[in-house]
Amino acid sequence: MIMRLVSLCVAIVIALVFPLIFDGIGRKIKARIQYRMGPPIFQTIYDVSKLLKTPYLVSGGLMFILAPCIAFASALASITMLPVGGISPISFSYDIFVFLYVEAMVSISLMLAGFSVQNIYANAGANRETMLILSTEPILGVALAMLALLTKRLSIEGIAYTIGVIDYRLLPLVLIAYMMLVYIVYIEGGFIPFDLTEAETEILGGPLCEYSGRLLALFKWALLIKRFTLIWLLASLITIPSVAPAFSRINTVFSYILVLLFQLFIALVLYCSIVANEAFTARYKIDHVISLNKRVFLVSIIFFIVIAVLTL
Amino acid sequence: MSYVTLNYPFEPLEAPPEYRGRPRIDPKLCVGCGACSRVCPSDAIIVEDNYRDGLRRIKLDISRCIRCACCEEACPTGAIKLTREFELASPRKEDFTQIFELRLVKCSICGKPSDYTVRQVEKAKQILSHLPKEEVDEIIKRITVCRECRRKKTIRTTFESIPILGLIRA
Amino acid sequence: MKWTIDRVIEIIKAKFGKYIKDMYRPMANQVIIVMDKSAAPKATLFLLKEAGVPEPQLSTVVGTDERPIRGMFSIIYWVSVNAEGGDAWIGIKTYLHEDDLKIESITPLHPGANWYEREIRDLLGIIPVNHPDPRRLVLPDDFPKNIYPLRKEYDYRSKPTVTPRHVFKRPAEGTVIVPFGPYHAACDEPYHFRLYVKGEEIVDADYRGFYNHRGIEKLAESRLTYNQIPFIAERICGICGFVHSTAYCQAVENAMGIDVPERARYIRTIMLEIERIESHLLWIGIACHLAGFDTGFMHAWRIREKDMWLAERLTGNRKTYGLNVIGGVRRDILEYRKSLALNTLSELKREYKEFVDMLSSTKSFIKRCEGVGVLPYNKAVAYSTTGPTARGSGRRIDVRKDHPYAAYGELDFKVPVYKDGDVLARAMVRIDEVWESIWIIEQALDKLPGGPLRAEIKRIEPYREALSYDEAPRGENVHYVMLGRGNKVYRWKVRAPTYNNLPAVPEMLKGYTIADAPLIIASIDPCFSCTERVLVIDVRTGEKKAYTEREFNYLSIRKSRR
Amino acid sequence: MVMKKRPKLRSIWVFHLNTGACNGCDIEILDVLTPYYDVERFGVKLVGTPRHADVLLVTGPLTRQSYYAVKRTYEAMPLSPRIVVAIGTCACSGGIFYDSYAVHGGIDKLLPVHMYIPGCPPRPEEIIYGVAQLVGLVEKHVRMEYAREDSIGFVLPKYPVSERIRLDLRDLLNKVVGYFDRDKILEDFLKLVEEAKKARDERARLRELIEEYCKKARDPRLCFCINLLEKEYWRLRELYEKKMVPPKIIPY
Repeated sequence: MIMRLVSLCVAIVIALVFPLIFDGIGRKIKARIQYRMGPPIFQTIYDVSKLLKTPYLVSGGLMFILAPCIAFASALASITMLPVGGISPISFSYDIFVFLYVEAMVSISLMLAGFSVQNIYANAGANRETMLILSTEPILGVALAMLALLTKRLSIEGIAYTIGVIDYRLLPLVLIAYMMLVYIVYIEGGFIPFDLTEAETEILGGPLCEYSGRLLALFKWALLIKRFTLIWLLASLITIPSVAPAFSRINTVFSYILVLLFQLFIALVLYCSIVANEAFTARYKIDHVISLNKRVFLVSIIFFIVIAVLTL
Repeated sequence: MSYVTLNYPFEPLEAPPEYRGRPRIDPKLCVGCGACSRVCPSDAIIVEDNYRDGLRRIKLDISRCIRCACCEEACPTGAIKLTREFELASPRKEDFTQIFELRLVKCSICGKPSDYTVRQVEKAKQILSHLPKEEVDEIIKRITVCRECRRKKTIRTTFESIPILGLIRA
Repeated sequence: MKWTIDRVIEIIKAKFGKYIKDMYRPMANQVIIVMDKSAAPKATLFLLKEAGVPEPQLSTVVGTDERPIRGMFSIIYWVSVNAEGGDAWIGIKTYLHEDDLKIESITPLHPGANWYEREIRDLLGIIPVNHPDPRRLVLPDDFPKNIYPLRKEYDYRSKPTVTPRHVFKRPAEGTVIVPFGPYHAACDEPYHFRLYVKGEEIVDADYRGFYNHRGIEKLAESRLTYNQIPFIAERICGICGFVHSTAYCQAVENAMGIDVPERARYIRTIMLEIERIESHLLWIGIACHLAGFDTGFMHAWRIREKDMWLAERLTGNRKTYGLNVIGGVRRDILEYRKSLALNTLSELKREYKEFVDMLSSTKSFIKRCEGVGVLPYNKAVAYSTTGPTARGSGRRIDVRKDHPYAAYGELDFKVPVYKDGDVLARAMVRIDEVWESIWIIEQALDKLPGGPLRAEIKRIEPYREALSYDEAPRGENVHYVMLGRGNKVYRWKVRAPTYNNLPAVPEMLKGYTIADAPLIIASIDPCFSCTERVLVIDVRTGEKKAYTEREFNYLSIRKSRR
Repeated sequence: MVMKKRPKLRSIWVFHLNTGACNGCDIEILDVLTPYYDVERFGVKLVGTPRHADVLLVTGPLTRQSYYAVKRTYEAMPLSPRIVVAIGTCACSGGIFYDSYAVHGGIDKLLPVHMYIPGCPPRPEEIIYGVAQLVGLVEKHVRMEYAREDSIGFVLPKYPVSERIRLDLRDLLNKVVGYFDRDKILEDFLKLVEEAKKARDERARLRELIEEYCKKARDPRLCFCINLLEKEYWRLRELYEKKMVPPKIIPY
């Protein structure tokens, strides 16, 4: 129980600090790919802290102010369901559904924000966001469902631990599920070529273009946390099955720290590789993305059925 | 990974020798002929005579200068040059002005300030140095005349030139 | 057989002989034919449509207030004959009396004339009869009726004002209006497109621009002297400024009958090409940026920087070279600068090659450009588009080849042409042209002749007129000059390439999505500060119909990250 | 020399506003983002809307029409810090367009300006310098200069040839190599003349001096000019020794 509380605090701290640092690192990497010196690693922290200091202008209804808060809250909530150092702060059976829901909440609030203002670009951005989540969330759902089926667990922590001891004949299917997850992480994380919602050069920041000061800071922060969460999910699904059982034999605290470090490391690696890839691609158009998603979704459904047949 | 970014402003950086930077008037050389102000396309150099205190004031406004180097081309003494300075940013607009005041030469008749500066006259002498002394002096005497006296002079000469008018005067 | 100017004249004489009042030749390859008011538009259309001359182009239409001289207004339709060695500029001139300022519009049959006629109507009050578009083009909406700034009696400092109003096209049923600008990504200048959108698809578009107007033509007539105008001409546009100053100087030299020293012509050529490289690399960078491919942007501009430094060493500044003066150039290329230039070019070539490979290997970028914003050949001709926009649609025209100026006659280079007419084609044209430019500079530096830089200016006899032209990075750039008294020009008409290309943009936009719009608009490499020298426009009221005041205020002030 | 200090602002989001500029300055602003200059190291970032911006980078002479748009942009910014930077001669004072009917002439006619960066267009370094000054990394160099004749001595440089001849030669060079290189070349030539004056046969001495100068220079252009100067110099000498005013000469 105490461990859970501890890891809750740890999770919150990580969720607040690391997304910003990761973003800074990402910017640095991009800069170097472009032969630039690039901003300091903590640049994003400076940006957010500055935005938090500056006053904001309200150009929408109540939703306009609520949306960023909701986004921020749900982003924070979503990370607490993931294993931090091998222990999810909040874990109960079926929490996988809650996770999905909370995860989607961020995008939804972004949508709401877009529609809450009377601004053609914000609305366009919101439209795109809607199309995106409608086409991607199902895939995420299916991917997690696959894992759930394979492991017969409905809590993320459970899934993570059981994959470690899964029947080796099912491993290929597990890998496929992972690939789905990677794809989702890439899209939902809003990395180029999928950053259509805030495409600066087309719709000038989309839903965010009306925001300023604190609210903007909250929103940006929330989006970064969401990114981080998704990557963290992937990281923990890789780390825990591989190392957690090994360490847990030694001693809880020690293993906790080690696993945490591993997770961070894996997350960082994933993040960097995604960013590096990002630097070499142009933005897709919404119709490209949708058609791509359709195909992926069909594939994932097929595999889902296969798994269902095999496991039940 | 390596990068090409220059470390300016943390390291000083020189503009190339060909660069057309901020223009500057060298007060030692300037004779105040105002050729620069006549060629300047953006009227960045303004020359105004103040007959009361017999001063000519040359005002160079860098914040309006478009760095075309017309002034440098026109200047007979090489007083105004486009330097290589480019670090000009400033929060105050007054910083961009350079003002230089020259004395106007006294009228050879009435002693009021005329339309030429002392230095201009000296320069003229230098240019005419290949002519004999008395010619030069004559020329100088003719040019250093204030507007009023010149007007009078012209009228008188016209009168004298036309015999009938001369008769009328007599 | 070759299309000599005499042959063209013969054709016109054969058909319109009885209307021709007078004919004179300002230059060997230019003729001005004075005709009856009734015949002039017909003759112009005849040249453009029926005469069968190769790639005829309505280069510019110049309206002048010649009342102080002849007591009449005048219009000149300049038609150029391009390609296949046809090098001729035919100016069909007609005089209009003050109390009957009406002339038959040629726009219904030749859409390319749309803007010219509207501009003349706005600035001089010459009304094109049954012109399809009665709206103002150039004048601001808060500018009173019946005041025409280019008439001689108008003082260049006065600012009359009335309450503004502007009418946009009626949106079709079920469409949303997406105002594009005044500040938006596609160009870092204020301009305004209205996209009529269904979902994300664009069904129609309307343009309202002329934001950057600084009154340059009027200033040139009123405040500046012959040798000061090159500097304001340079500031018509900060990207292709040297093109403008060169065109202006050439125009005056033509009118004065000065022949420019060889060395000066070569130096001009070199600088023109350096500028072209700079401009094209800039464009490629922007295109990458608009497609969300920032790495491409950064690398393109990194390479461009070398070119800028070279320009700085040769002329003293990275932009606005301040090199041109009537009768020649102001700075020489000494030996050490020459070798410097050659070294830079070799570096440039290496890096540019790497870059192009990188770009062509980026599938997602190619995907964005391919098959987008298609402008078919016939449309390209109808709108008299020029430069890469035209060459991207398969028109084989390039002023450097068709009407050699500066030193281009003595140099060897190819004119890349692509047939697809989409954004990718235009991009390819520009990418290839950079190679050609490098090659041209190398040649020019190699055979740089000796001799002086400047010709003596003889006595200027007033009211001689002449046309001059050069190939800007964006296309054919035409300047018309009529000399005046007192060290001032009487009339100086600038026609920047974008002026021809822009009206074609709505054509390109139809049927594509908002996401494509910036890329398509940018694909003609619009240069609004070139186009919009004439007057300022206020589009507030046009917007008010669609949005609340606050909403509109906000919309009209956006600008992309760049 | 500028020393490294703690910047006042660590994150500066700028909104770029063109008020009818010619593009020169705008392109240079973009240029500042590119690898060689990369202002992102100071935390500078160009943003899409004034809502996000702390700093307004204004270019252009503020044309009549953009007046309203600029006002609105300024109002759309968050209430603090609302810094305005005027970039380029046009934005600072209207530049060459200053008194046109379509132009207000300078952004300070409308907004309070916190930093002027003149230049047409300013070099990227110049812009960086301005930004760095804004952030408090470097000091101001430029200051108002006032001088009076009395306080400053007058120098009328002496030359080995008579001033009239020198000016004519200078004028000639202006047409041959342009204003930039003329003074240096003329200086060299005058040195040679001075040298030659010492010798008994001046012409011959000057001739050989010039030949060795050309050998040293190894630049056909310089030789061309120097030889031209020599010809012209002797011609003028004769003219003025005969004390006649020279007719307008078109050499070569």
